[in-house]
Parts: sequence; C-alpha cells; structure tokens
Amino acid sequence: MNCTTLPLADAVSVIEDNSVVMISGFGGSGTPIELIHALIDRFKASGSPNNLTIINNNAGTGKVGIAAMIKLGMVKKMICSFPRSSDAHAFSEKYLAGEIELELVPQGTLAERIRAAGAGIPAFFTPAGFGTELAEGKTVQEFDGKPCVMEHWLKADVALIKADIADSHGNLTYRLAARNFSPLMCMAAHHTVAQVSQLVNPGGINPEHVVTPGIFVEAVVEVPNPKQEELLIRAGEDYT
Amino acid sequence: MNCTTLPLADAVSVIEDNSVVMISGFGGSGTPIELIHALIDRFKASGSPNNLTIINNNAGTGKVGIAAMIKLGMVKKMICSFPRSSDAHAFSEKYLAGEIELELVPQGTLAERIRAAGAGIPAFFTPAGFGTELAEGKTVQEFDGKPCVMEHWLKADVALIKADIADSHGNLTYRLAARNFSPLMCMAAHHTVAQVSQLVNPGGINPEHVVTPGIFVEAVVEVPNPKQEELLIRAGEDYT
Amino acid sequence: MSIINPENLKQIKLTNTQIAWRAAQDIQDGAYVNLGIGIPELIARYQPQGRQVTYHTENGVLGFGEAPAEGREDWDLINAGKKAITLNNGAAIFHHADSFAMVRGGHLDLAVLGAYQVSQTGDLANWRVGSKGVPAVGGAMDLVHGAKAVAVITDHVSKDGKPKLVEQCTFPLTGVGCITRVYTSLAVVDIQHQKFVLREKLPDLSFEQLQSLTGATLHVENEVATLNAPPID
Amino acid sequence: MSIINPENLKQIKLTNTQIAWRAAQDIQDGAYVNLGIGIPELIARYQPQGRQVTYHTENGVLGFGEAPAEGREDWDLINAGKKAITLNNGAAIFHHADSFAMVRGGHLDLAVLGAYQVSQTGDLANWRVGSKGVPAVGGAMDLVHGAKAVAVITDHVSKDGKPKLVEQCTFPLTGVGCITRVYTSLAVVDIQHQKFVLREKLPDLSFEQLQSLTGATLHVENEVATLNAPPID
Repeated sequence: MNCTTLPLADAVSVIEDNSVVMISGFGGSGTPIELIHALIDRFKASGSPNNLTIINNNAGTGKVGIAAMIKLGMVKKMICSFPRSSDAHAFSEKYLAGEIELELVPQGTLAERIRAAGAGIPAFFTPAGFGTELAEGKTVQEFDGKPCVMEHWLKADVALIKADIADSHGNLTYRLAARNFSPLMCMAAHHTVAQVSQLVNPGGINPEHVVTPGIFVEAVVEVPNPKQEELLIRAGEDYT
Repeated sequence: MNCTTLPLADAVSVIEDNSVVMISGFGGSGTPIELIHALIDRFKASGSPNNLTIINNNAGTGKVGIAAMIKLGMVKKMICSFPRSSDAHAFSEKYLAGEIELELVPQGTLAERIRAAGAGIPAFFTPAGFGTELAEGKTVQEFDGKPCVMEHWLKADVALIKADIADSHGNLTYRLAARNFSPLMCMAAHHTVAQVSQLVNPGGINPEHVVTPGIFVEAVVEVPNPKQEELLIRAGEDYT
Repeated sequence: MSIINPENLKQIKLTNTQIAWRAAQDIQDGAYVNLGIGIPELIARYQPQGRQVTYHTENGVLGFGEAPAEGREDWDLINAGKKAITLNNGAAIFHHADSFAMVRGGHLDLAVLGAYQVSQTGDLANWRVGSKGVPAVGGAMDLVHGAKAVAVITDHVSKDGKPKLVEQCTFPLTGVGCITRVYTSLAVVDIQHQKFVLREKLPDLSFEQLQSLTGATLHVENEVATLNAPPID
Repeated sequence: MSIINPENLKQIKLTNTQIAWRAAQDIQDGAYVNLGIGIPELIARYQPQGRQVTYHTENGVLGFGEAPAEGREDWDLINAGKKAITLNNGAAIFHHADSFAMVRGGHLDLAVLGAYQVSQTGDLANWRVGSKGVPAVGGAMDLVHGAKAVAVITDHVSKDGKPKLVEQCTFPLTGVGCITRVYTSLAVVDIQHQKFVLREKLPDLSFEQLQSLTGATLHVENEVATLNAPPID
C-alpha cells in the first residue's frame, strides 16, 4: 500500500555509503541487472555509494552486475555461499589481494538467516556447518543427540530484487527459478526495491498466486524486457 | 512421486494409538472434515486410534470434527493456541474435569515451531511469550537487548490436511484462506495425508502456482465437494 | 469533589464505537494494521476518508474488506475472529508462518488490542483473568512483540469499577513493556519512559477525577488536549 | 605382488560415467534426489528404465528434466550448477528457504556429492583443499546433514595417487559423520559403525591391492560382490 513506483535512478538513491545491500539472483536467474547498473551509474557519477556490504549467493561473474561493482571498488565485503566460478575474476583478484572481505555461509544457512531476519527470529539452530571451520567460535548445542550450531539473522538496509509482475501495492510474482532468494530478501531488508517486467493494477494478480505480499516491498520500478545477466556475460559485456 | 492415491478409510489407517497428529484448519476454513470423520468411523468400529495428541490452532467446536474426537475420548492431549470458543463444550468439559491435557502455544510460535520441524531447525528464539507464564522454564537469551525465549520444533507422526487441487505427485494448491497451517503441517509430519477437491495429472498445476511441493505429501484422497465444517456446526450436526 | 460517581461516569464516557473512532483517526494513510478480535475490529469502520489502510489477519490474508452480505459468506475466507470477509483488489493470501513473519518480523505498522490491564511500564494483560477456566492466547503474544506500534483500546475501568491502567498488572501477562498508547473511554494515554503520559481527556472530566479512576500516576507533558468523538449510533 | 602400478590401475578402473552408472542402479523408484555439481550430475543419465526419480536443485526446482537443446535455453530456469534445465510435468518451483527446508528437514531420500576425502567415520571433505585460493561452499554443508542418505562418488585415489578414503580427513571438513556409502572407481564401500565395509570391488583387483590404495582398514562382512559396469563411451 505504501509502495511507490519510481524510475531506476531514484529507486537506488536510498543506498548510502556503508550500506548493507541484499541483491537477488542465483547465477543470472533473478539478478536485477538494471537496478545494479543504475547503482553503478550513480557511483561513476558521484563516487557514491561505496564501502558496501553485498549479500548474494555468489560474488559476481564476468564484468557486469556485482562483478562490475566489485571491480569498480564499490564493495567492502561480500556475504555469500559460492564466490568461486569459472569467470569470477573481479572477486578473486580483490580477495587474493586482501582488498575485499568475505563472510562465507553455507547456502541453506544463508537462505534461513535471511528468512529469520524477515520473520523476527534473531537466532536458530542447525546442524549445517557443525565441526567445520565455518562454525568456529559459534555456540553449539545438542538436540536429540545431534550437535547444532547457533546462527543469527541476517538483515539488510536495502534489497534490490528482480520480480516478474507487480501490482501497485507491491505484490509480486516471479518467473520460473528466478524466484530463488528474492522473496526472502524482500522480507529481510529495511527497504526493498523490486524491478519488475510488468506493473498491473490492484486485482491484476490472483491473491492466491502472490508470492511476495506488498507489505515487504517499498518501491517498484517497471523495466520491461529486462536484460538477462547470463547473456551479457556470454557476450563479454563490460559495465566497469 | 512416491505419493499414493487412496480411499478415505485406507488413508487414515496409518494413524496408531498414541500418535501425534496435526490437523489443518482455522475455524472451518481448511479443516479436513472427511478425513477426521473417517478416523472417527474407525474409532467407533474398533476403539482405535486412541490416546492421540492433536495439533491444531483450536480445540474443536460443536459436535463434529476435532470436537467429536474429543467427546468420543480419542484425544489425550491438545497442542493449540486458542481452545476457547463460543461452542467449544467438548474440550472445555474434558479440560475442566482434568480429562485432557493442554499445551497452549502462542499462534505465531505454533506456526513457526511446525515450520521449524519441517525445515530441520531444532530450536529458534523469539520474543513472543517472554515474561509470561507460557515461557516459564524455557531458556531465555537476549539479542540486540531484547529478551527472547527458545522454542523447539514441533513434529508429528501424521498430518491430515485439506487442499484444493492435487496432481498425482502430491503437489498441492489451496482455496483462499483455507491455506493457513496446511503447508507447514505437510512439511512437519512424518506422513502427510491430503484430502483434495480435485485430482489432476502431472502438468495440471502450473509449477509456479504449486504451494506445497509433492515431496511433502505421502497420500492424496480425492473428496469432491467437501463439507464445510462451519456449516455443519451451524446446522447443529452431531458426529459423536 | 473530585471523585465522580459511576452513574455520571456512564453518561459522559465514550462508547466502544466512539473509542474505536478515536483510534481510527491516528491510523496513517498507507498503514498495514492488525485489529484484534472484538472491539478493536470496529476501528476499520471509522477509517477517515482518503486514507488507504491495509488490514492483516493472522490466518493469512492481507488486504481484506468488509463482511459479505448475509447468505453470501464463503467460509474458506474468514478473519482471525472466524467471521466471513471479502478480498479487496490487491489482496494477498499466504500460510500461517508467512503471516506471522509479517507480525513478528516488524512489518505491521500497528496492532490494536483489547486489555484487562495495562501497566505504566507498558505490560499488557489481556488473555486470562486468573487460573480458572480454559486459557486461550491466540496471536496476542506474537502481535505485542511484532508490530511497530502496539496500542490498546479499552474502557478506562473494569465492569466492577476497578482501574485498568495500573502500576503493575495482577492478571497473567501477555507481554512485557510492549504497549505505547492506550485509547480509553475517558482519555488517550501514552506510555513513555515507564510512565503514563496523559495526552487527551474528556472535557467533562477533571484531571483529578481521571486520576482517581486510574491505578497509577498520570503525568502531563505540555498541554492535555480535549478528547472528542462524534455521537455514533 | 599386491601393489598395483598406476598404469595398470588406469586401465582397469571405472570411468566417472561408469561410477555414475553404478550409483544410479541403487536409486529407488519414487526417490527424491539431489545430485551435486559435476560428476554426480551424470547419475541422472543412467537412471534405470521404469523408475521414476524426482530431482531437486538447491535454487528452487523439484522435478526438473534434461537440458534444453542448444539455443533453446531459458536462463531463468537453471540448476545449481547454473546449467539450463527444463521442467518435467509435475514440477514445482519455490524459494531458497523452502528449497533448503526440503534439504535440511530430511525430505530428500538421497544426496550424492563429490569428495576430496572421506573418513572411515563418515566425515566428508569436499569444499577446499587448503587455506589458499577463494573458498566456496555452496549447499554441500546443508546437504550432508539433511538428506536421508548421503553418498559420495569419487575416484578411489587422488590425481597424485593418494588415497581419498582415509582414517581422518586432512582437508577442511564439509560435515562430520554424514556419509554412509562411497562409490569409487574401484569399489563400493559402506560406512558403518565408524568403519569402511567393502561391498563390491572390481574383479581384476585383489583385496590386498584395493587395501593398498585405501588410507584406512577395509572391513569385510559376508561376501564382497563383483563391481561391474558396462562400457560407456
């Protein structure tokens, strides 16, 4: 209801230096490339925002999207499960040079920590990671004889996500497996910006088919025919 | 995939004496009345199953459904958030006579404990209930200065739930607000039985519209034109 | 004398619908709101013109509208009070854990609940009056720790004339330090820094009279405004 | 002599596709299965006729099918390895937390992963070989504690000839006590009561030769069956 419809540049203006930003997507599926590039445009023009902490499953590939943000020096820290890929040079170079921080989180724990933030659960227990270096220093407690690690919620100042259809209340649907982290990030961020392929009037989405209710969305940007990050990478595009 | 299609009587035959059974529904919305009454038929014929622990938001109304189970003496314990209602005589009488146990759980904690069981989260923290008699004896820990109570997952041997459409893989959709606890209970029970209004072939439900994936469902019973518990109660029906 | 007799009090105090009307005036355009079963539900009727408010119900609906005409009920579409509802355009349906993620994750702007007692430290007692009878809690314990603001709407005194605004609750608690504003039949009171701060009172009631009907000290900051509500049925 | 030389070993050992074929024979009709990125993915190709298996991918799809023809990819529809997939009839799509609820809630019948090392107590090391380079874990730490059974598919020895089945892992752990069966290029080995129990071995390899290529004691219960796989490309 209190969701507003904005141009790309305005939508990303809420992100400040040192912000924690969740970015949806898994590979190119669900990556809000237009929102990310609008943020990069702003950085190129003004030097801001910088020192960002980015939460995503990966750490960017090629020279577009999150990889371009990293290469341009906008990112202080990545929180992700899988920063390695065949073409993740931007992150690898910065990481091996000690110029970017990494918080590595098992993928299911990452998803659950984000959901927990959205659901008001400050901490939970999971066996995932027990006995590994990713659980070092964490509280361990046994349940039914199984040792579990205590994990904390993961919040963000802003989430940039990609959806398919939105109504003007911010209700969202997603296309195929592009759903992945988006519904969770919408819940966990203080301010959620969704780029959508199509904006419809209230009533245009069957209430039973809404995946993200509008209460989790603060701003919607209509981007018809959005670019697919995977294709940009394969075409060798460079947004740095 | 390993989901089977059964008649009502066969579907409820998995429930044994002393089982923990989740039953979906909130008021008459989402209550699998045909499954419950098939279970009552079995009890009337054989005296089994008895000593059941039932998990539901309420504790039955009128003389049908869970109320009839309680009146007939099938239920040892209720785990619920709101056992009081204008016409909840069956539970009230047994409870005040000390003949039935009650574990009272805040509604959100009840939903989250059921989800936790389905998601492999043995325990989580929530501020709900802190400082109240429902949190007595529970572990308390502060997060960001807010005291929280540790709550444990809530599992069941069997879930009896009502859905709208199923395909033969057990993928489910729900009608309107009849969704409520069903998707969570499907995840949390060792064996989930769904009564559905319509059974379709695989491909008959849009993969994006599936609410409960078939992996959470062991058996499906087709009950076209199911009865609405609210109307049975208003009509004064008696299944005891 | 500053003590008001029960007969006079009955004549001047606001009705439940008038308290609901007063509470409705404070709900902002665009707000997401959960209204407790009973008197709080009345608030939706008095939503000021021109404001869009989205109502949430625990059983998994956001954006529900008025009750359907009698005979047109669909009992798969009800609210937390088990009353039949309708869907507004732009409504969304979700399961119970997602519904309480909205509640407990701090996404609702406001929850309004009834009360047996509210303490000056913001404690609420509204789910049982003692250890007898059948206890029932529903979603109240979740709502009080989840919504961005949690208000109470209540008669200023109980049916037997006892203050409901107290130093410490004697009935079992629903939540600790969770209430920030109380709309009563006589006054509007904020809870700040563990004190009751009087914001509005009925014009026909002196401060001393109001204090005598309140179980804890009423503090005053700046001016106390006049509590007015139009006559309703 | 019982020590086999590397050249002979190369000639008799199963190829990755043959190991995948062998693992596929054990997957039951109706099973829900997650296959790790890389070699484990090959298993789906050798699913025996007449068995229906539903494949799960971490990024939120149950019931996906083969890769689309080249040029027909929809990059919104990929698997955890970021390869384009298709949907079978009866597929379901869900978000990442629901996907890992399936994994961590014990709903998958089987997960098959690759390995750097597996210990006789069922510990797995498969996510990094040391403290250098960029670490990446993905969903492996979740899968090993979630699926009802977790199997490993791997060469019996590393590229430099070192045993991958060991008393204790020296590489960083993915999970503790989580692996129950290992399909290697030379044998099928169960992990029971903190011991390696040999179930099948290649016919052209003696027990002593196999033991010499294994970093912990191989136990035998009853008979050791012959490991056979058809020639595949």
